[in-house]
Amino acid sequence: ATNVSDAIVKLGVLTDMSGTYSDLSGPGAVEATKMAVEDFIAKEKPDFKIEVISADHQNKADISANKAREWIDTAKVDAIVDLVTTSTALAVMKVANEKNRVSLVNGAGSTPITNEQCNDTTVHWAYDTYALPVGTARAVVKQGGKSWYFITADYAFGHSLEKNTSDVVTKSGGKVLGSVRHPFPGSDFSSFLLSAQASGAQVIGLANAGADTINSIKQAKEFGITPKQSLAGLLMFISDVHSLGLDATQGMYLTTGFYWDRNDETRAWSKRYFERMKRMPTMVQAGDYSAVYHYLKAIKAAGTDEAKAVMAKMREMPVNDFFAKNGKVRVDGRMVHDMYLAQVKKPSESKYPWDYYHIREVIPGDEAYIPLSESKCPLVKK
Amino acid sequence: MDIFGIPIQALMGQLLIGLINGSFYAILSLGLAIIFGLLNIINFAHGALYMMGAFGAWIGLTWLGLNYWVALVAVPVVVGAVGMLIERTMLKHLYKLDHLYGLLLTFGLALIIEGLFRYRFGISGESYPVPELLSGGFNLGFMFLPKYRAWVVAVSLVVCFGSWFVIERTKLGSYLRAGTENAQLLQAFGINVPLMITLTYGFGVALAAFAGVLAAPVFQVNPVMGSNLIIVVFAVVVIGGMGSIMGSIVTGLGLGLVEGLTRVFYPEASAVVIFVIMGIVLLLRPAGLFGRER
Amino acid sequence: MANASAFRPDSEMLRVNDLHAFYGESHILHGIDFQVNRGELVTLLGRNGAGRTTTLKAILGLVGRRSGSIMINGRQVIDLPTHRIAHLGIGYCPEERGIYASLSTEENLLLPPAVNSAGMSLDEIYGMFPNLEERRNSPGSRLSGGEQQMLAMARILRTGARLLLLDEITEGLAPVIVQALGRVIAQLKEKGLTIILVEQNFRFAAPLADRHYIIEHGRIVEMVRKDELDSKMPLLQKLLGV
Amino acid sequence: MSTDYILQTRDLTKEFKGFVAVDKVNLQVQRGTIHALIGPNGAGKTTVFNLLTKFLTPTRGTIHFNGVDITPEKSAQIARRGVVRSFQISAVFPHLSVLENVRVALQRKLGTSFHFWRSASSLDVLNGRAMELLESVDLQSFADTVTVELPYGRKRALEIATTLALEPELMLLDEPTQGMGHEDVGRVSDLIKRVAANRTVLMVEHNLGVVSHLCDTITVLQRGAVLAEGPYEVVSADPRVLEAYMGTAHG
Amino acid sequence: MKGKHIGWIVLLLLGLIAPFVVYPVLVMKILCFALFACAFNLLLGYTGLLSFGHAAFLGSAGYLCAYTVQGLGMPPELGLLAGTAGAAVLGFIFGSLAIRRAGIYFAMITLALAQLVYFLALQFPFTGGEDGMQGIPRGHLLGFLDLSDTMNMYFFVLAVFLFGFWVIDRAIDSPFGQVLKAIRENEPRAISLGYDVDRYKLLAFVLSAALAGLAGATKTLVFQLASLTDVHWHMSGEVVLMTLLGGVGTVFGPIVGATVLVSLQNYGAELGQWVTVLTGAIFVVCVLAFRRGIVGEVALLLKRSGIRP
Ligand SMILES: Nc1ncnc2c1ncn2[C@@H]1O[C@H](COP(=O)(O)OP(=O)(O)OP(=O)(O)O)[C@@H](O)[C@H]1O
Ligand SMILES: Nc1ncnc2c1ncn2[C@@H]1O[C@H](COP(=O)(O)OP(=O)(O)OP(=O)(O)O)[C@@H](O)[C@H]1O
Ligand SMILES: [Mg+2]
Ligand SMILES: [Mg+2]
Repeated sequence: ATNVSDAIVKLGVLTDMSGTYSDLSGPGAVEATKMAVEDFIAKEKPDFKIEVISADHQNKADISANKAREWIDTAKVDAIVDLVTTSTALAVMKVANEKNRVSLVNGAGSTPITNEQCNDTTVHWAYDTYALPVGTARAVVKQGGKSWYFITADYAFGHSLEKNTSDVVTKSGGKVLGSVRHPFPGSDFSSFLLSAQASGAQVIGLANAGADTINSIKQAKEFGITPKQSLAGLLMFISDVHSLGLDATQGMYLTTGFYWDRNDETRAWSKRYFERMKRMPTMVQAGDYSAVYHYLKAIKAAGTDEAKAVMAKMREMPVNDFFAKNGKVRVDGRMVHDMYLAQVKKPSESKYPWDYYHIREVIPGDEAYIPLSESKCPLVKK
Repeated sequence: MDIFGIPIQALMGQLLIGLINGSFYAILSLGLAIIFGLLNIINFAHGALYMMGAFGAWIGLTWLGLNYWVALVAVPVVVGAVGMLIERTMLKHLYKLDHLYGLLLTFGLALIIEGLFRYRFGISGESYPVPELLSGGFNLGFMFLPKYRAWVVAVSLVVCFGSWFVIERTKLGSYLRAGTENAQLLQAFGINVPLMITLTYGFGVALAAFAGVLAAPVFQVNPVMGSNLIIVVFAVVVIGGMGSIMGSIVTGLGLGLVEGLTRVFYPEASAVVIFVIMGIVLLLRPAGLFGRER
Repeated sequence: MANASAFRPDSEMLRVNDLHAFYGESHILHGIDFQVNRGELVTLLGRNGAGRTTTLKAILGLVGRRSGSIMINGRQVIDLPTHRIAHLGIGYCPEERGIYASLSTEENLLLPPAVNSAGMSLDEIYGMFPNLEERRNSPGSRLSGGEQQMLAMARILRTGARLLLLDEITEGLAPVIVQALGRVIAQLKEKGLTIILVEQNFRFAAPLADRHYIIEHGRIVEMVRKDELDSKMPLLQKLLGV
Repeated sequence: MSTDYILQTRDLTKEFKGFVAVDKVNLQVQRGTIHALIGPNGAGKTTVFNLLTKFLTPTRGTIHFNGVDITPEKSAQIARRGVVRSFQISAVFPHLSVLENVRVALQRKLGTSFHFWRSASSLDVLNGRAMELLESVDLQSFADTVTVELPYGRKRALEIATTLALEPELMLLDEPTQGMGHEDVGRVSDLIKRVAANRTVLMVEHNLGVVSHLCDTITVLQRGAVLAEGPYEVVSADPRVLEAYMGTAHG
Repeated sequence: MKGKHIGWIVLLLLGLIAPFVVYPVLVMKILCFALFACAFNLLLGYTGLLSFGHAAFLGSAGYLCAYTVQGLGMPPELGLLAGTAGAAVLGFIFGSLAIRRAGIYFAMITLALAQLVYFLALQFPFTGGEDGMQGIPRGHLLGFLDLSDTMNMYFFVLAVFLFGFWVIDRAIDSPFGQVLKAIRENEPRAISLGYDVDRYKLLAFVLSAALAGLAGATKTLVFQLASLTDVHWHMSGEVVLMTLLGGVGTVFGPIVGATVLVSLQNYGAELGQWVTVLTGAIFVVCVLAFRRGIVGEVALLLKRSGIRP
């Protein structure tokens, strides 16, 4: 029999259940985790029990650090899942590492998670703030969007989105004309949009997220900025497109780690998810499923739930499921997999609910993520 | 021509946008000022009621097929009625107490309302289309002014100054102001103060809902749209002078402009500039720009 | 102007029976009984804290809780809300004056709605209180203590109320003004108004009043008619320290 | 030697937005006397008090106390010099006990008022003096009562005891008998008489009985300016005073 | 007085037993917030000043402590000291500017200043923006006591809390406290007795800020992180709520309030999205039914039933 502590593997989904990010992860993340567990039990018939608990960290680092500690100390949680928003993810990763537990980060996107702040018990799954903008920028410049202007959330993630994108734009032969930083959260973006308009840039890069991105897009249309200038959402999820509608978003480019309607496999899984949540999954929610499933497989293979051993197995086994083909977990914790450049359909092109994207390009995993050679992660031996 | 490196045309555009935002501030802070003025309650639920207004419009359109123009009238009435219910059942018991209790209660209400909407509609919210009659815009040369925004400015100015006229220039207004100070005595003079208070709260809330309907086509309609705004609107009310009707209107518009300018010159600070101004104003004029010193 | 037909000296304007009043948990009035006839001027006398102000407030429903019976013009009002009682023709001049700081003097003056058309005009009022005319546009809070007192009195004369409840109106007023007020009260009585006067200043009240009620610890302990004043002086002295 | 004046004002003036509430008042208060300030309502009496204690800033003019120009000083400073006022509306600390009310006034002299690390029982040394003061106003039996519960007249008495605790050289009393029943008026005016024995009192009062009984000098203000000054007999005979203030029927 | 002694004993016992019954890190969090709320109550309950910017002290002390310990490699006791001192200085600045105003205006000036602090916390390079400062070492107290051990840390936090609480308790019941009470009751009268009320208020403000800072610095050590949450105006609002919930102007009220609110957040976290609704409902019920706060109502109940608390 496997050497799993108490013969139970306990997963704690720590996410934003009600705040800004609750649509892109939140209750959907919990559901996806449960699906992964159910599927795993049905298919692999493990000899250990698996339990899922969840909590709302309210996007506060102290609450999530406290919850993670408590879960590990008293509820015997083996892995913490999702972790949306970077500050909470970083806080939990540290705690989990100290106590030798695994963090499966999906919601948060900052690159430091697998870079400066990486550790040997953290896996970062669906996307990061390098992969998304880089994919989009490269493609957009290639399509002729040479001059860029950024509307950036005045926060670390905004800054890093802007910087990562600018680098790619210049490297691909484009030009950055300027940027404007707005306080977070904002609600009226028309001033910033006017500045962007005045710059005459072909492309306005939205280095912000959630409601800020949504309002920027909505107001860009109102002020007649789109479609004359085009927008590039650097951190956009299908939930954002859904709530804005195709009328406002049509033609936008964005990069995603997962699209439900990409192939039969993704469709099959997503339809099951849809039945439970009445929404299609975001890449975060799909990533939660994939990460959890892979984690459980690694436990089975390792015969233990001890974090280091499981991590070793996770790195060793390739990820092959509806989410990723031949994905692999690198030494810095990044799960490298293909990303997809999507363009939002025109309303007339959309045939059925949630039919939102054309997948224009597949970005190979090796190009999508920061190469290990540039990594600042101490675990990477050079 | 440039001013500090900014083309004057762009500056004009930014000022105009500032004015547009100012109209939202004005109409929201007007409601808050009226409520504070008469009920002595700092209505923390104002943001949530504003959000209810916006959702009201969306629900009207999507579920009931009521268009924007109907919503503009019907939603404030409905939300105002909800406000009156809140006043009758809860706020009524707090008038003799410190402001703090009203604040706490309305804060609790805001949490409940927001939580319920969040549960039902999710966080990303919904999009409300600009009404057909007002879609498109005017090309002013220096900028493209969406018709809808122009309408927002016009209608809020009318509503704000209309309310001001009623409150400051009519007998009703002197009842309202007297009621603020000593409601008991006013009642002893034969005025039905409880009814007046209920109606006033209803009116203040209706203003919030009205702003919500106005905002629906501009901003994403989501459950937290109000709570992000409320603290700024408080600042506006305080700068104008708590309870001062004119103060809240003028300050609302003025701060919209100031914020617009900050967005040009130091955009990062545009959220904090209002608080800087609030601090300075209060240090120099403790009762606010238009407030009466005691 | 006196309305001759309405002036029936013994018809009852106000009757209070077994009136109890409470502020929160403290029981202040313990069964007050008295009655006032139309056109009569009655004073409520008593020491500080005896419950005179409370009696006036209880009539208008301005106390926390009350029980008993209050008949105005033969109508039971104990269950009516304050503003309805006021519309029965009552003018109230509170002890703390109740001048509205955010309203100007004139706005204060015009504030109470008229209950009938028999009230005094603004000119008459300014004639009576020239100070007020001079300060007509200044905010109520800026008036001196005495000016506020005049304003509080003037304010209810405008409404045409027929039953006046006056609480310590001579408080803090210069002797000349007190005398002027004495004349005003006499005039009002002349016109047939019914007046309940709460006073500390016995010398002011004595020549004006038809009857005096003496309150002690929330109860009426004595009633003295004008013609008994001399004979009952020792008693008054004992009860009030006059 | 000229008379010993404890307080002198020169051309003291206060304007409120063009309205002159106090108009070039030259007030001279002689040490050891009880001096009354009377005048019709709105004459500016309270305003003068507010100016003397710097609750308002004079528009023009100077204030000298014991020969020192105190015009630029702040309220609390003036109080520490020994000019202490009472208010037209009763000023006590309602939720402190009667004893504590007096002790608050006494404790400043201990110099420990900023000592937040010291126990309040260190103030018990003041209880003796506080009781003495309460006795002097007949309040000793109320020492432990919470002040709100006191009847009005007693509150005024307490206020005087508190004021006395500061051992003021000059006491300013604004209508000390206002709103009192007859008994209380008598008690308070006796009290004032007693405490004035070795200090100076400047008071505003409408109760002419009290004024005539207590005061050595009377200044009559009208429309912010001094109308008449002198002992009661002189002032009360002045036809201008009779017309402006006392009225005719007064005896 | 007797009631208070019993209160102290109960508090001490609870403090000693709690970590063996409840998850100790949670108790530490409660203690930090309880100290924060008590410090706030010193101002609101005993001086009558409503500050709406107290998060600035909690948060900035957290950052200072984090920087001292992590950036400068100093021991934890110096971290606490730096945080507390920093908060006191900040309190002095806030106080000097705001004290002259009263009521809602005072609250709003403190809010305005706190927003500035928030802005700075976001913009300063060393604070790590919205990611905050993470992985702060707890270090060894006085060089020998290893604070990374949960129980060691717990008793250290308990000691800090008791110290802070003692200071507040003493300040309330001191010559200084008497003057504060007098000022709250009748300010003009206090002035006319010769007190420079502004200076007393300022001292109270600084004291409150310093202790709020102590709470914030301790919290940073407990969680090993400093983040924007603690400087956000929501936090300023939360402390008002804790105090009101427990009972304004009662010695133990803020502790109870903090316990309820923190537990609610913690255990409520598992309720997912219903936490906010539940929290809202609790406030509404509290205001409508238990206006004196939990401790205030209990005290009243005891008084009514004749037991002298
Ligand atoms: N709002 C209140 N709450 C509690 N008790 C009150 C209140 N108002 C008055 N009291 C108490 O009720 C009693 C009667 O007060 P009332 O004002 O009727 O007295 P009064 O006879 O008018 O005397 P005064 O000369 O002081 O005006 C007093 O003991 C007073 O302390
Ligand atoms: N802050 C102010 N602003 C404007 N006018 C004021 C102010 N304070 C007082 N006044 C005016 O100054 C005049 C003098 O007022 P003050 O209060 O000194 O009168 P007083 O002599 O004390 O009268 P009373 O005997 O009625 O108390 C009044 O006409 C009053 O309206
Ligand atoms: Mg009375
Ligand atoms: Mg006066």
